[in-house]
Amino acid sequence: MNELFSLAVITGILTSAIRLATPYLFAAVGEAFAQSSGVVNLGVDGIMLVGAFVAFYVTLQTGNLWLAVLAAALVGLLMGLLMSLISVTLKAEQGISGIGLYMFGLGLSSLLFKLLVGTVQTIDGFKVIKIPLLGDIPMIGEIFFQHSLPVYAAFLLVPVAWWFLEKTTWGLKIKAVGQNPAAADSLGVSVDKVRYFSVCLGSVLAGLAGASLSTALVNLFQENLTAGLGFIAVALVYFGGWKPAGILVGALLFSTVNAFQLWMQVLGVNISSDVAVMLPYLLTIAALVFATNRVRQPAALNKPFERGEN
Amino acid sequence: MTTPANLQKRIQRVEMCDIVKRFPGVLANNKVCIEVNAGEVLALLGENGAGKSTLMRQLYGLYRPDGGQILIDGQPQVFHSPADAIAAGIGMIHQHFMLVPTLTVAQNVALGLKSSREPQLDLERVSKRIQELAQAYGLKVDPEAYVWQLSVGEQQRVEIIKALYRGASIIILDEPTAVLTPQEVNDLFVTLKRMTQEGHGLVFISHKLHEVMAISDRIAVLRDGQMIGSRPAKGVTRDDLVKMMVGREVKPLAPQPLQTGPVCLGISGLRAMGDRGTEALRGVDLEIHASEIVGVAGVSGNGQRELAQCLAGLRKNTAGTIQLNGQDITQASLLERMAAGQSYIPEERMRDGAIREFSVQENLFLRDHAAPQYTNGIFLNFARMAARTREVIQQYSIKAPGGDTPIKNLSGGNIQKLIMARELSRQPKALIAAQPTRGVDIGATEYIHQRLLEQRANGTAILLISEDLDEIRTLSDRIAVMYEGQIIGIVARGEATVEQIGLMMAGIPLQETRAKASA
Amino acid sequence: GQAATPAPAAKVVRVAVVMPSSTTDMAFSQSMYSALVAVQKEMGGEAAMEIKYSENMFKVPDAAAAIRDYASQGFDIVVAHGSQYGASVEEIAKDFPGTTFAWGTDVNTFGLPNVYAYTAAAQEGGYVNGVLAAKLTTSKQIGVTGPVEVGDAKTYIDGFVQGVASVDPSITVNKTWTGSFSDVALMTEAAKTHIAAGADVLTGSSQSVVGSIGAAKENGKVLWFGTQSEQTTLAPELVVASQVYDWTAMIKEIIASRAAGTLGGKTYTLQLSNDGLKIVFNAGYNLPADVKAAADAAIEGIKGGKITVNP
Amino acid sequence: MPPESHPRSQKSWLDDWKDLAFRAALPFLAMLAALLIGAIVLAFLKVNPLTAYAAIVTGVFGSMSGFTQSLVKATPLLLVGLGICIAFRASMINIGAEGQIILGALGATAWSLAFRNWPGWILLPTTLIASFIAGAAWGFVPGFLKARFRVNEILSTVMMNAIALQLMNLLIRGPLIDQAGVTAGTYLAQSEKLPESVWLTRLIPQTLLHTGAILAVILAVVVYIFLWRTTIGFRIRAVGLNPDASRYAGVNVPAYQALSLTLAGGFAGLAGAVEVMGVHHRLLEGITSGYGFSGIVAALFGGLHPLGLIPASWLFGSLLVGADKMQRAVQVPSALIDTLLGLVVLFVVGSAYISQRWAARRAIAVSKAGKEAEA
Ligand SMILES: Nc1ncnc2c1ncn2[C@@H]1O[C@H](COP(=O)(O)OP(=O)(O)OP(=O)(O)O)[C@@H](O)[C@H]1O
Ligand SMILES: Nc1ncnc2c1ncn2[C@@H]1O[C@H](COP(=O)(O)OP(=O)(O)OP(=O)(O)O)[C@@H](O)[C@H]1O
Ligand SMILES: [Mg+2]
Ligand SMILES: [Mg+2]
Repeated sequence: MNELFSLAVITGILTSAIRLATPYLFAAVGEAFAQSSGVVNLGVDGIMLVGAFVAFYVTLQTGNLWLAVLAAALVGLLMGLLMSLISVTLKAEQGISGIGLYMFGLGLSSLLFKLLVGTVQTIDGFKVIKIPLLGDIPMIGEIFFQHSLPVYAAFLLVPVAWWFLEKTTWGLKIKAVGQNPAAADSLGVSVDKVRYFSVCLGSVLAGLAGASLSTALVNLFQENLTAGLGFIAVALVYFGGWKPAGILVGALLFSTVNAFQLWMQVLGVNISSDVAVMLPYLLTIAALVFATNRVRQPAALNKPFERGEN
Repeated sequence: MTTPANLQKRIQRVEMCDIVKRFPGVLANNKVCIEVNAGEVLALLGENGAGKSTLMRQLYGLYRPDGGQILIDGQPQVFHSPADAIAAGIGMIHQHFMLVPTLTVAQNVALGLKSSREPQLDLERVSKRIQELAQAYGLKVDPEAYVWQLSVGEQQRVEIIKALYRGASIIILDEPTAVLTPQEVNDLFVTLKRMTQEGHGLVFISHKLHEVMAISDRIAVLRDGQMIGSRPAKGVTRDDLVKMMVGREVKPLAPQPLQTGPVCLGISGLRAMGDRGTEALRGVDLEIHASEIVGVAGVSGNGQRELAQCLAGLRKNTAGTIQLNGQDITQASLLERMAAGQSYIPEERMRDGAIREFSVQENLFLRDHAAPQYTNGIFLNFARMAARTREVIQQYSIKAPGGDTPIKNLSGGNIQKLIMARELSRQPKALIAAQPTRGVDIGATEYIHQRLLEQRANGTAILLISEDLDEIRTLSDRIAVMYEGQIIGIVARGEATVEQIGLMMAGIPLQETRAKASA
Repeated sequence: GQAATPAPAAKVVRVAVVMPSSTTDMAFSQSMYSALVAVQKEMGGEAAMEIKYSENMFKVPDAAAAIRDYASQGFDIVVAHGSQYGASVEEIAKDFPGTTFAWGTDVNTFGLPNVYAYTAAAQEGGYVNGVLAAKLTTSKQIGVTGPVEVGDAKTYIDGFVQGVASVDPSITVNKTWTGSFSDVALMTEAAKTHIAAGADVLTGSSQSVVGSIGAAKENGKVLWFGTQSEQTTLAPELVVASQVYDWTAMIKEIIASRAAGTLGGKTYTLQLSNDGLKIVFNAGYNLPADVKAAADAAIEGIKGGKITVNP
Repeated sequence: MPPESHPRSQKSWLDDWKDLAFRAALPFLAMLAALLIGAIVLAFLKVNPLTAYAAIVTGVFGSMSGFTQSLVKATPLLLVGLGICIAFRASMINIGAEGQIILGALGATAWSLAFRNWPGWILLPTTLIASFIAGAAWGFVPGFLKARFRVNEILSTVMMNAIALQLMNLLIRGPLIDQAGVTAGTYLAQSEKLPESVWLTRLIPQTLLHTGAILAVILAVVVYIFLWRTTIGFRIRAVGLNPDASRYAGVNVPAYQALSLTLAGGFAGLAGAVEVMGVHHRLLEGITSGYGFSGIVAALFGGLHPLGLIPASWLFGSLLVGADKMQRAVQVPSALIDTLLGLVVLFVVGSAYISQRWAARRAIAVSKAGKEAEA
């Protein structure tokens, strides 16, 4: 048990946590955009799967990782357009269209994998880049500055997303549309356009989340590669109170506990593996219970907008 | 954010010709024609559901007309969305404010506008410009404040600034005074006057005829979607307007004095916190007798809302007691208070008073659905409920196709009648009525007033909270004026002038005013 | 058992298989599907043997429907390739006494004359892999990753641990279970954790271990031992050996006995001794001769009964 | 109100009928549209789409086994859907049915094995109750967290699913493991068989159709009565539509939100119970079969109405069975099925708005016609 608190192990846990948090960050920050504009997209997991496959496949065929990332973003965009069409233009119940999108993505990614690839293969994904100087700092360097590009990108995304939501005209529109679409509409802001944009932006990030899995974290594709990760990402948006910084905290908490339980198992701490695997979920719930300031969700979340209603 | 309002081309004249607008089952506008000129105020009158808001929403691009034309300075226009109308120089202050409460005033104003530092917001610049406009038109606001922190009057000023900021030269105000106190109405009128002087043309919608006569240059009246007529405001009397609107005469009420009974509702030392974390009630003492209407006047935000909520059991008080017929109900739950004979007509009827998607019948039994005479065990007795609903619809002349109609298809006045019916049919010992006629047309207002007086005659103690000083003065046996969470004074009917009450609302006790007058 | 090649029959043998994961999972389902295809090829292609499959049947009622459906379509042999299908097979087999059912992995034929049960003594290959692993580790730390400790995942690991202990009891074998059959990312991270903790040899079972292999590959120096299917292609430099389930002999025998009139009632166990289990060494990996010899000795020992491995 | 406000009086029965026919047909049209896309994919896979789709129809209606199978699948969908429906009426989104099914299945298994010697007439009903309570407990937790701490239920139910799964892994390999598997050295992750006295009677020999289907239909009617005819149901619906007005009407809003999730959990728990008691006769891995998610979809197909759910869950069950059948008939990868189902869900939810718009436009047209006739 003491071993668990040695410096090496702590370094190990935190390094793992940073890595594990990557897809959650992409997906959850993306979902935060969609939700800030009032659209719950439960199809994140499906989009991630298609993104993961496409990135994997393009890498397999061309070896060009940048092309792979671009392709993943593109299919994310396409699926975002589909989601927007159904839940913004056609004003469908968002929870259900999201689940439809999830099923579609799960099926499509597996189908394409079956048809185009067949068996599991590994690819050469993004390599670890040690940041000069910073990467050499003992402990800190290993934890923060020896990762692959998508990992850095995910963490960079947090301040960028914050800036976008809080400091730009577009961010203002997104938040207004999520809080009071009628007000935004009455000022000539196109609610549908803003929602399309936010959902699509979120979906592009979901596609990238998938790509980060298949080209940086596991370097392969397999049916249902995400294993429900996208749903956790949606939950993290609630955890983070629709704020990128809150999401960062949530994602890190979740992944740190996950890394911690893996180390506990590896070090042979006497605890049932099932209980260990439960830990991150239990802790996320507990953290929410004890979080003092609970943020209100965007007032128009999950409410399709139609002019003239109320 | 760079174009100042006065740089934009001024509209001289807006015409709406033969406008037709249909909704499922409703012909909301039937060949309606109006015109507004720069520098004048056109008042639009009509009962609830006459089609006023619908007409204006078409001018603002929110609806597309099914027929007819909109002309600006003689040029035909097609507005696909508010963006088009805004670009053409039209602004609108909506009946229900269109503000984002979680954003600041400056953010609300900047919303949808190009920034000078695109894509970054430039809120300092917006704030500066807001301040300039505020100065020019006499609209006091703090650009950095969050909208949720603002009083209703301040929110309205933000709405006006939003329109001015966008260079609107024709501005529509849909029932702007419904939620304002007399003082705020005065301030608003000063601003409106200044706007017409600056060359703005205004469309003003209101149910309060004296306001209409005070501010407007021309008056147009709509009834059942049709234009009844339009005439200059000069020389028009209240009775003329009422007849045009309602098609019959509606006389102001003159309640007879009544012998009041023993104290029914006793409030003493009541303190409570408000939503913004400050103390909203700071020791309220008030006694209301049976067969008495006590009106509570005050500038909104001085604790009236919190007082009503405390009495209803929706807000916890921090100190003090509430008694109902000698029984302490301070800690009682809402249901217990109801059982003890208390009724409550909430201020926000669509938010707190009724459920849009529920039917007339379901709304009628929202509070009493579990009463023994309408249930068998846990099962609802629909036959009894339906019978009772028919009775009530008849008795209170609620205009509804039937008891199973969802109330979202009813007009505001009829919804208010329904809530009245629900609360009064319980034969309450004490009734708290908050803003019972806000936004309700003249006919329905008269009706509601009659009912309140009837209830008073039946021995109910009524606490009437209203921002309509005329209503308070007409109905109340005594008037309690609230200022900063306390009752600053209580005057009997006829004991004080409007001016004196107005001063009390501003925090100057009656004695001081009188002392000054006699000095 | 000895598999006799079935006499070329005029009639096409119709075989259907229902399996819980995909035919390309590099593990359990693929091992059966490849075996069927191999037998088909040997028998002369589609003209001699028809194969139909239902994959990803992790929902048992769907699998039951599929099994019943194939039986009612007149398939001669229906393979229910998942231990969770047992109850379904027991029920359906009674309704189709003329159809042969094979199900595994289990040992129970329910006393029915038309049911074969089959299982793999995964602990045997586990033992051999364990011996190899113990000889090759220099850090004396070995990591095991898997989804859930059940079925042949458990028996394989149990055998593996015994194999390691037989060489050097001081070597530690650490196990992590991720709780999910599909969470590859967590599996990868589990493997990385083992590596960070000092392990230089890894093994594990089920379809999600491809994640662990990926982690080994990324590290570049950590060795891998596979089970169920041959996993060499996933990391040609690092996979030392794989225990491969080879069901071909069993299938051939079932077809032959059916032709001879025996519809079932027997239990098969894949073992090293009956060539159902094979240790496939990666030709691309430069295995020291003494280590290979130790492994061969273990194989012979198990085959000959000199070494007993407890499941 | 203008005189036009009673459109019904001007509508002929024919208009009504056309209206109804169109609105009822639209989901099917949407489904056909989705299948059309599927046909293109099938053609791409060199499979004749007609053969494939014929297999769906014959798969369900062509044989007793297919038909009963669709009912077997509809049963848990209906039960889960009922819970979703109750929660949704209180405006609670229950993503946690997967976990609640697991708990129900665990409850039924543990209870019936623990008291296996009890006579069937008492063991069977108590087993059902135990499963209801176990599922309800799993729904209560997020309900309580919502009521007491305002923890968003989407978040907590997702987390509770993961926890339930691990809990089952723990129990099914520990206290509940089938000892026969341990003895044989197979260590299968499944429980012992439940005592026969709690097996739900099979309604048709050689099929899996069991009395759970009847129970589910009865419960649908019960839930309908509960939601629309009782005071508690009234309050649940009121809370869902307008919490502020409900609070004002004296309803303890958080308590009813918690109650709705608790009941939702209970019904999902029953779904778990009928699966172990009616279909598998034991607890095994993958017991939920994804019904926790597809139940949400079925609930939506049924208009989130308990009675609408009866045909909707059957329809969805048939679709699942037919799709499986198609997979077997034309040997396409099973992933195609998920893809198609996803498309069907997307198209059908999307079509609801079109039908709404259409109805509104017809109402205007009808009232206009009436007006002109009057003039
Ligand atoms: N979005 C809508 N959908 C359907 N019908 C509508 C809609 N908006 C208004 N109506 C109908 O049009 C009629 C006119 O409504 P409108 O809001 O214009 O009345 P108004 O004159 O503004 O009433 P008030 O004085 O109460 O504000 C109403 O009777 C109503 O039935
Ligand atoms: N979506 C809608 N469908 C049907 N009728 C509507 C709709 N929206 C508004 N209305 C009707 O339009 C009329 C005016 O609506 P509005 O919101 O202006 O209420 P109101 O009567 O003015 O009450 P208040 O001024 O207190 O809000 C009402 O009769 C209302 O029922
Ligand atoms: Mg209006
Ligand atoms: Mg109004």
